[in-house]
Amino acid sequence: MKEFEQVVQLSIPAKAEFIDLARLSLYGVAAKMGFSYEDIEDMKVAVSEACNNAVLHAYDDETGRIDLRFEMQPDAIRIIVKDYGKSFNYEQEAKQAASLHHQSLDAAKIGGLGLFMMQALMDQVEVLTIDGTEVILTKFLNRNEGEHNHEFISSSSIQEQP
Amino acid sequence: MKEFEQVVQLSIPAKAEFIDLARLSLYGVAAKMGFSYEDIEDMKVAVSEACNNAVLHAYDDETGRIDLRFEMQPDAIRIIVKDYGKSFNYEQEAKQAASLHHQSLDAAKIGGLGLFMMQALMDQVEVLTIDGTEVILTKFLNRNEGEHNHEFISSSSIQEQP
Amino acid sequence: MNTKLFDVIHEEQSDRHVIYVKGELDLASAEQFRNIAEPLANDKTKTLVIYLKDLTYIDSTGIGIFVSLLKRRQQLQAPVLIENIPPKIQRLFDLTGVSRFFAAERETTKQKGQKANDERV
Amino acid sequence: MNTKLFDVIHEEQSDRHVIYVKGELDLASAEQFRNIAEPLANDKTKTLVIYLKDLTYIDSTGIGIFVSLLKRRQQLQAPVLIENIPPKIQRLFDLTGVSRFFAAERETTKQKGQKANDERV
Ligand SMILES: Nc1ncnc2c1ncn2[C@@H]1O[C@H](COP(=O)(O)OP(=O)(O)O)[C@@H](O)[C@H]1O
Ligand SMILES: Nc1ncnc2c1ncn2[C@@H]1O[C@H](COP(=O)(O)OP(=O)(O)O)[C@@H](O)[C@H]1O
Repeated sequence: MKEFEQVVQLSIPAKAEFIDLARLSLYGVAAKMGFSYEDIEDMKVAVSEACNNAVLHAYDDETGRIDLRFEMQPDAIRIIVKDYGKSFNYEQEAKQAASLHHQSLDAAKIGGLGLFMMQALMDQVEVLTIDGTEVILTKFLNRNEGEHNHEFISSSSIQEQP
Repeated sequence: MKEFEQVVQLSIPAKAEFIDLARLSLYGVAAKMGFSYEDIEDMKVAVSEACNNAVLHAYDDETGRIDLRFEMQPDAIRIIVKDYGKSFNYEQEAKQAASLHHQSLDAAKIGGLGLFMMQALMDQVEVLTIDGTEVILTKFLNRNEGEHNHEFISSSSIQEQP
Repeated sequence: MNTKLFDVIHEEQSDRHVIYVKGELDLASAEQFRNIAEPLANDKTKTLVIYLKDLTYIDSTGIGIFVSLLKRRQQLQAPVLIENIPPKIQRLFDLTGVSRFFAAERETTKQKGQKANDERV
Repeated sequence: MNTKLFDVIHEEQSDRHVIYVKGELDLASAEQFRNIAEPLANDKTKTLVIYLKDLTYIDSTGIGIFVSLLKRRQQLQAPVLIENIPPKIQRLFDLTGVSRFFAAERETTKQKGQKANDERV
């Protein structure tokens, strides 16, 4: 593969049952780039969080779409998750994004973990809120690790599991 | 999932090393629709043949793209594989599409199996050659089979294989 | 639809409800899990055991459900055990801070004299 | 690039070259397979064995390579054995008609007194 940028795009209906396709494509792209198993697992969650938000918060009806763009850079992957729904105040929500580490169980707020997890699991998270929401997730390739994690993994072998 | 049409789109560089992503997405979509293991394997080959042709015959340089469109209909999947490269005479090539059943080994022509396999593995193959090539592959859902073939298959579990 | 990416099985024993959670617990499967787990969490006469050995994926949606189940059990002062957590799931529980609540719950159940539960993975 | 969707291993024995083909043999991996298999196919002093137990995917690209390897062996009048073909790969060999050529080759090698090869899968 050439060192210039390669782009893979996926477009799915903004419905919960399609989000697994985003994970599947992310897996394919990230494994191709040589990301470690653990990094891929982290990115799967981050991408799903961005898709969850598009499904839950962006659209009022069932006809919206989510466009994903996987940019394979020499030393990083950039994943852009775009919806065309209503916007929100990212700065404000980002400030409130927090884990449950300092909360007691009875006070723990359910929800609000999505942005926190994206931030915790990726190297960089940017959010643009023009014409919907665009979440830009970046993870850098650490070339020293994970070189042996993806042997003989294929969409064929998936299906042969019990 | 609603019974109206659901569409998933994937766009990849027209290079050999990206075709596995087409298979991965096809797998995700077709498993969701309830296609049997065998039908999915057949469709993987047919879709790859269409992508192979786009990579091998459509473009002169390395910058072309392949757009895939998976249309999930209530009783069928339609997969559209589109390139924007040079066209060809489909009617003529289709007539020559043949297996090796009636050829001797020393006379067997290597190549030319792609269209034959698409036709043999799908229920319907249409080819449009306007502004590049558009291959439309259709497979009908047989609702009586394959209901138990896709338990706990996930992009997570793929990675846990040895 | 036939994507069996997820399954949840309930097993009722004399002193406990065991819920086996398998596959990917995401936004698509959350409701199925909630529908089974919530009524069982309301039964304070039995220990609630959630068995996660075959859980392959979780995100904030699933973690949110765990938090609300733990809350409910705390309100009822009824024991709950989360068992056989795969390492990659544990990582996310630790990252988000929910594992603290599991530990707290475990302490509570131990104080109440529940017999220690099998934690081998 | 690190997608190890494919691997091919050559093992040289006293009387044969064994090629183990693993994973997905597609347009992306075709060259790697061809680079290893073609020189070995040219060695008429040894039987060529292609072992397919772990082959998970093949399409016309891979089938084309098999046809050209078989052709080459026929020209050299040298034996070739395709072994442990998984059912879903066999289906495609049958569909395209190449399995006829394997059978023919096997007949030839048997006539030549080669010992029958292990075909257990
Ligand atoms: N794609 C989006 N479109 C509209 N609003 C969004 C989007 N993503 C996030 N938000 C807003 O930001 C808030 C915080 O998001 P998040 O941290 O993921 O938590 P949660 O989704 O559980 O509320 C959401 O409640 C929502 O109001
Ligand atoms: N997407 C395409 N763009 C341009 N030409 C094509 C395309 N697909 C097929 N063709 C033409 O049709 C011929 C037959 O295709 P096929 O049966 O797949 O066999 P093969 O690719 O092995 O030649 C090709 O050789 C090529 O000339």
